[in-house]
Amino acid sequence: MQDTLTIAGSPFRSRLMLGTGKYRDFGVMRDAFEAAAVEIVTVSIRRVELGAPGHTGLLDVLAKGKYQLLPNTAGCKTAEEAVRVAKLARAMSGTNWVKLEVIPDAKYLLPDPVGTLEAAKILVGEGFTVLPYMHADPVLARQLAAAGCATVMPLASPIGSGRGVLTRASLEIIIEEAAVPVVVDAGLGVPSEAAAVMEMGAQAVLVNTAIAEAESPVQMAGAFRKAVEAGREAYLAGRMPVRAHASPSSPVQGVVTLPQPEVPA
Amino acid sequence: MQDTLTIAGSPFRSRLMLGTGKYRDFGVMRDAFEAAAVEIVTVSIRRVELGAPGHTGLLDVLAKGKYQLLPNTAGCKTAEEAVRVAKLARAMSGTNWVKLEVIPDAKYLLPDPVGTLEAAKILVGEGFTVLPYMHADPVLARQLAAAGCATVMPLASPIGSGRGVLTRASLEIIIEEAAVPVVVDAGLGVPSEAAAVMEMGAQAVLVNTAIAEAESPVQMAGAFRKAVEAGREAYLAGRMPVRAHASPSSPVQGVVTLPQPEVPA
Amino acid sequence: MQDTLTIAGSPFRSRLMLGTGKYRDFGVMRDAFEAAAVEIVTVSIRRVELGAPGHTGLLDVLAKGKYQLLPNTAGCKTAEEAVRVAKLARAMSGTNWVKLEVIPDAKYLLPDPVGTLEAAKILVGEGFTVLPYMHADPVLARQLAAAGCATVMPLASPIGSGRGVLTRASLEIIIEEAAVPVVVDAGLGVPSEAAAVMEMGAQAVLVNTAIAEAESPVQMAGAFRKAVEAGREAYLAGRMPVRAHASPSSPVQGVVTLPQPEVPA
Amino acid sequence: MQDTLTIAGSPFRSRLMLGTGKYRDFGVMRDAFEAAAVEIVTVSIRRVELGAPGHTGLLDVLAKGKYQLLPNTAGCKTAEEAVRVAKLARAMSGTNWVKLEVIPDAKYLLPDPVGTLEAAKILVGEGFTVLPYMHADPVLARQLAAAGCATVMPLASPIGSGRGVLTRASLEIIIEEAAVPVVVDAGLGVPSEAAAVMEMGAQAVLVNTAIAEAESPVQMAGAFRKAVEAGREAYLAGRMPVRAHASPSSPVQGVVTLPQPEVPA
Amino acid sequence: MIVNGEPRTHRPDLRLRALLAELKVDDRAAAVMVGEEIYRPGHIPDIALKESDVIEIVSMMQGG
Amino acid sequence: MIVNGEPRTHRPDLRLRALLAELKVDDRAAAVMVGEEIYRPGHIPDIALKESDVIEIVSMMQGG
Amino acid sequence: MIVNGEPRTHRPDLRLRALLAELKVDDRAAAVMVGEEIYRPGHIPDIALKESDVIEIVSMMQGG
Amino acid sequence: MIVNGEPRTHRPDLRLRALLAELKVDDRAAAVMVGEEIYRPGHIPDIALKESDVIEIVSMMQGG
Repeated sequence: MQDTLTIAGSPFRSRLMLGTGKYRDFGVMRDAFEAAAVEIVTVSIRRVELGAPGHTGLLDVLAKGKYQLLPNTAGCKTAEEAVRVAKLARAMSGTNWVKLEVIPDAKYLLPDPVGTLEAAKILVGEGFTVLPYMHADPVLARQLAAAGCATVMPLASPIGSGRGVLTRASLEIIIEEAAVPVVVDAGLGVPSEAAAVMEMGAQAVLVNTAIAEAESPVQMAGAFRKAVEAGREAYLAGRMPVRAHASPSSPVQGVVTLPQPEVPA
Repeated sequence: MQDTLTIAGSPFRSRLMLGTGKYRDFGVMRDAFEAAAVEIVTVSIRRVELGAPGHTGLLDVLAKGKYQLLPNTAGCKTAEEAVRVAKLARAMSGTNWVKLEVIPDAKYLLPDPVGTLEAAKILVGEGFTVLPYMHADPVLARQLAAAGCATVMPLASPIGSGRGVLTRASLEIIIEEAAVPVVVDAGLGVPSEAAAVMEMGAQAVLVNTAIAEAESPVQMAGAFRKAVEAGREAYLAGRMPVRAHASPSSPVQGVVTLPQPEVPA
Repeated sequence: MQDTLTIAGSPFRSRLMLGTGKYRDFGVMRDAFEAAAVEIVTVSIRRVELGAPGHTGLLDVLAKGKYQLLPNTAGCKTAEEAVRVAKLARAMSGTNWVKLEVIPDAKYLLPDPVGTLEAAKILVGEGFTVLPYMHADPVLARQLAAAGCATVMPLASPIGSGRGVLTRASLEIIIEEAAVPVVVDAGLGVPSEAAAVMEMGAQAVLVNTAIAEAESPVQMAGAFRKAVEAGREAYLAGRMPVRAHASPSSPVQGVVTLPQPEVPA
Repeated sequence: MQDTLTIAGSPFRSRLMLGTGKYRDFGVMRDAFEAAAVEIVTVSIRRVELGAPGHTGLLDVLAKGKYQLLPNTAGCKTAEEAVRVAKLARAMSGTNWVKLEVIPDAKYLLPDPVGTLEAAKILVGEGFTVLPYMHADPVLARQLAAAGCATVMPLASPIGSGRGVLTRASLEIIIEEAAVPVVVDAGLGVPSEAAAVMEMGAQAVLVNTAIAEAESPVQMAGAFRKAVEAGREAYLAGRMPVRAHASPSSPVQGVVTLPQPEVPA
Repeated sequence: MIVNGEPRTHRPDLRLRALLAELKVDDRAAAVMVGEEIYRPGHIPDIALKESDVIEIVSMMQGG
Repeated sequence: MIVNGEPRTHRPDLRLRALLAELKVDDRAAAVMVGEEIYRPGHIPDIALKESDVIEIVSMMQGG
Repeated sequence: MIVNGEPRTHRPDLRLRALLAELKVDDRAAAVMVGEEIYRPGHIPDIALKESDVIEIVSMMQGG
Repeated sequence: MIVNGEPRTHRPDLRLRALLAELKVDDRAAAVMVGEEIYRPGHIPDIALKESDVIEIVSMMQGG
């Protein structure tokens, strides 16, 4: 029986979404995508550099139909800017999916809860499939789901920081209460962190810097793939209980003891 | 190019060792071993129940030559008892490998550093391949390696507790200084914890309760296999640097901004 | 030189705010307040039980002028309810301070970021001194400060849970960026946790359950007082750097060594 | 009723022991000692610099009888060296107390469990009051207590690292099982960490670098004093239970709700 | 008439202070809201009450 | 006229496709916004441009 | 005679393989220790047993 | 003769207190070990020194 991730009615086998940023070249990116068996990839929308010949490397990798594109609104500081970029993204990419980012400051790239909710409502109203990037705030997660978002995408730690899962307790609550798939986004630095959130019950993770900036991005992509699968399978397999004390793995009966400890017969 | 774990001159592809304790039946155990692609499995040595027909289920699974057996000295409270059981184990199993456990108390099943080192020296002298279970004590690890042990097996947390990696800082030092393979043993509860110690550079992990007591042991075994592979590959792939601040994944140039933020033209 | 906490122009020597809930009797509460040397205490506003003689115990402890009262809007699920209760609180208590709580659900008692910001703007506009309870969301903290709040009150963990500081990374960013005093509220279970957030640079903490539900509330109140002072003083004193390795405390010169280690002359 | 720490029959009111190393001058050290209300201070034994005039600053601060001196064997790599230095320390200091350190390597300054136990047995046999520095190994702690040591001194993290409490789970077991006072030594960086181990039930802490290397050592010494007292008092006061969920601090009855939330009457 | 969230029978000529007395409310230890008007303890006017009035009578309680 | 955030001299009779050609923009690999109207790659009409037009010409780029 | 930690009556002429047979021990699936001598499964000699002998008969069991 | 780990020329008739004086050691602020014998500050005897003596002269220093 297939374990399927469903977002906005579309089924996916992979629970590892990847960003396309920061790769040293598009060949490495393409190989990393293969190694990760990725199905959903993010892109950004940017002004064309005028008077310069365009690069087609990215578009070549993202050959039509191979991946579900997930254009983001990175760089937008307000709900209004994000709505505008989302519309450009839809025209450009041909998909109505959008990774909504409303991020007012540059140092920690943390999202604006109010602006994100406002933009999400507008975009849902205009027929977008909205996957909002958000702080790991359980109440906001509920509000975004109630507003019609297709997922919620709470952060593990600041974008590109590689600091791992700093929001564990909040993620647990978000997952417990989630009416839509929870995709943990941002800050994951190594595969074990991806596995850990999958074990908690997250539906998917999104990774970019941890792969693109690894010394060997392709090998790291494969490692993330296995870790996400491991975490998902462990979640389904049902973990052992945690105990305060030890519990022996070997039988306690039949031990070959000496008649008087320390004093051989 | 194959990534190989070498212990006492023997090469292994798998870096996941499994215990044979606590499985609900030997069929589940056998299937879990398949799912894990395990090569090294631990067994205990116990007095035969006299006057009772023996069980052959365990021996059937451990068909000759399929696995490297690793008999333990679980239940031994002193160096002397452990040495005696190790000798019985060698006669019984036909291997000179022994997982050395000298554990004086039952509540936390923590090993005796002095007794372990003493027994290790004796057993190495008698030609055993000694894999000692130990507290995550870096100085003791160095002493055990210097005494000729084939690996060191520091604990993550108490045996069978599933509390995960509570000795991280000490494990990091042990791994940094290790002259022999470091096999993290005891206390791992979920695959992400196994991945995490592999990412730190451990050479292998040993798992028993986390698989045997999972709701679905076979699925959990597969999850641990992937997690150990993921952790190993991530270690080899070279992780991204950790940053205090965020680092954007999308280009900061060419953002489609509004002329005056908040005030559309 | 006095180290003073200033909120909305009022100076305070104590950085430990206390709640009045859950005490087994008002005598214990009064003694705990003495032991804590508290200056700011929270109260709630509730409908009078009709036809029943009123209790005056609480009002007796909160003798006029002894404490800065901080009425909360606990129980309010929407911005509108919170604004209404804040007005009743002002009439009832004679202070325009209000601890703003907009909390839509009962299980984790986590605040609504959008409703909180909305209510804060209204209340600031009506002349209140607003201390908003909030998730540890740095962007929201900035928005609340920009809206004119007197402090921000990010949570350490869910109210009354005693789980300690689960939002450390976010609190660090909030403190780094804060334009108003940061008062860490909710979830602190023991004094060391209060000390830890003060060492990070928080301006104050608010504690209720950890004292009221201690076995000896008065002694615990004194312990929190000392811990808050310790944390504040440590922050001002400037902590030592953290090192990856050891650094000896005793001189490395002049050690009395043996001529050849292990082999006495 | 006085809460007293008793070591080897001697009562102490202070549970904060201090080292004398690394202070920028002895005046600062003296003032820090005053601020800390310290009663037990460590010193080292070193070869006199020949042909140079001696410094008497340290001895002036440690005026006869004011403090219980605790000479250490820092710098000793083997049990034999430590025993020798302990004897010199006894002759030099006039006390039979010794902080036993057997530390074979310089990078992490971690103690040798086997050598420490061996030296402890010899020194106890020669009438010393032995306070052994040790890894946070519960079995070793039991062995050292059984050998007649007056305390055990498990480490929180490497000496002088300021990394805080990295051995929490092991310390908890040591404290639970301790037959002698547990003094947490090494690695504490800020007062909250000292408070935390006291709350766990440690009997005392030993601090050096965190005070000596603070920007303002005297203020930091006072902060540590308060934190240790806070932690001890919290331990005695009995902490609140930890809850998975929230627990409201304000009454849930009598909330002033609106007839229909969001729709005012 | 709604008092503290519960319906209560109105009668002609009912005034606020009479209501408080009936309900045994100490008017120096309670604040009162009638519609959108809020009155402080000790300053509660003796206004006439209408059948449509929504009244809140509150006090200060313990809370965190 | 504003193109991608920068002022650009307008001239009478300037049309969108001519502008794109001048700017070396491949109109099958870019989306264009003129005022509030947005056009997809390959479906960009050859409309006349006014001096007051605000024009965005965007493409898909890498991003996370 | 002590067998697996329990006292057991010795009788003259008792030999090891007879003891194993009495105890229903499969000698190909057990190792045996008599005093300090240890014998492998399938290689257990039929030695005479003395009243003072301490005998361990062990097998491989599950364990972690 | 070894003093504090360093070789030092011995001379006939050298006595401990003379050595300390030469080395500017305050004998009330140092402990001395000659071979396995240890002497307390202020109680250092004026013994004769042999060429084979290993001598440690120590004091109390700062330490943690």
